[in-house]
Amino acid sequence: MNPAVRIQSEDFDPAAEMDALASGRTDIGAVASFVGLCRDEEGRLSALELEHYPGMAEAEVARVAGEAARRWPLLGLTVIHRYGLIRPGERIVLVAAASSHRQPALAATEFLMDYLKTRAPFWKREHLATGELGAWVAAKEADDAAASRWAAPV
Amino acid sequence: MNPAVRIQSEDFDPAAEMDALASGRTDIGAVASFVGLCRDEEGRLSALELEHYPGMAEAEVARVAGEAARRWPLLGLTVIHRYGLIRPGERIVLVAAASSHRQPALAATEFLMDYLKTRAPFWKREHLATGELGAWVAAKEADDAAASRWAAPV
Amino acid sequence: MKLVYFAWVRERVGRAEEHVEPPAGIGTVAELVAWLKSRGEGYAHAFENERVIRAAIDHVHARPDASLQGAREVAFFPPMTGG
Amino acid sequence: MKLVYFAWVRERVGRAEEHVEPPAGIGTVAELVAWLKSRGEGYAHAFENERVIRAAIDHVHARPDASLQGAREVAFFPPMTGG
Repeated sequence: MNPAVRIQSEDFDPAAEMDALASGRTDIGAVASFVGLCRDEEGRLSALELEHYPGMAEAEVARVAGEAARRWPLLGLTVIHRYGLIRPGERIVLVAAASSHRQPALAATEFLMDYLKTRAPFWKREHLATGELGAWVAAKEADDAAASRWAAPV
Repeated sequence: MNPAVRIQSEDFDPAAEMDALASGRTDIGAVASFVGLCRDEEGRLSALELEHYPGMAEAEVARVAGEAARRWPLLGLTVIHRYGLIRPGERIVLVAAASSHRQPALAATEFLMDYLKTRAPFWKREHLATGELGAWVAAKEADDAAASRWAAPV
Repeated sequence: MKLVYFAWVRERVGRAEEHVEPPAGIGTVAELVAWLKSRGEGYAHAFENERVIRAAIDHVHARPDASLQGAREVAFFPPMTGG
Repeated sequence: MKLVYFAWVRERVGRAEEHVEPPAGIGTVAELVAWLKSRGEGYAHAFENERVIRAAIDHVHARPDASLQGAREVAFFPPMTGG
């Protein structure tokens, strides 16, 4: 199973990605997915700007996807992360995992999201509804804690 | 937030359900989903037949969905479970949960799936590729264990 | 009182539903099961391993010691295998 | 050696990338940071709280004590906030 990893500025179609994982197959019993979207923070934001480290972003996401494929018996895994200017309501990230049974698909999806938050070289900056450039989003300690729980054998 | 619960024999469209949760909104940062599909068990099965308890199926799934909505700050929740004859590769169940942040959406999705497995009144029977009627699928102790971990406060 | 049966419990009992009037003294789910087992071979077979049989009273899961007071519909079925 | 900077590290340093020839004796990421801080106010500001700065060597996360031996591209950036 080769994870599909894409780092792109364009939007993506979660339904098409999930269908691609399972279509024409009769061995897949579970497809879990996660879509991350841009919020406007109660009208405060006009957009999020996502800066990324070209080259490392692809390599790091592929590395984490490969780790998930080693940890769980996955039959398919797709990770897409966008960069550039993203408006409220637009999609930022997709993780979709397929397996025979539900647990590996759900666990791998959660694992990928925790690791993308803390290890994938992306940085969010706020663009304010007032037209001004806002602050860089600060990393959350809760995200480090969420990622660190996977360090123990699962 | 009112969970949407449907118990039906017809197929459903996961993409449409997920879009319905988030479309036109700018407060949703996360949509997690799970789709359960019929496997053919390496060619052994021609179909699964899902028997259900009409009335109680709707009530029990709604009760568990309501419990998820109390436990996590969800902004949307859809649960669809099919009954009747379902062929390999076809969808059986959908859970989709929306929230501001990723953790509630992912946790609620996993919670719903664990509880659907052990509390929703559905029973699977195998139809064999040979044309014979197969056995009722036996419940797994692992599923009970998965559901019981939610009994502790989360 | 209406009884409904599902999956292999239904098959062993030989019917999907029936109306019964249990004798006085049948106050709980467990007592109803014991009485049903005395009603014939199909019932005895269906309930032979009582530990695995699940019950619901008026669409709500019920334990063996649950009271039948006011119950309109009692269901018996194997452990669920949906999802 | 190519250095690349991202997010507010890039803004404080005042450039996205540069080529440097660190003096002999600069063998680790931490030693490189210490040398960069001596190169001007922007660098000093960017690296003032070294604990929060992350580094990567040739696209792989690297700790402060990681060796620069053979490194072609070293990156410095704040904690990641993708996902």
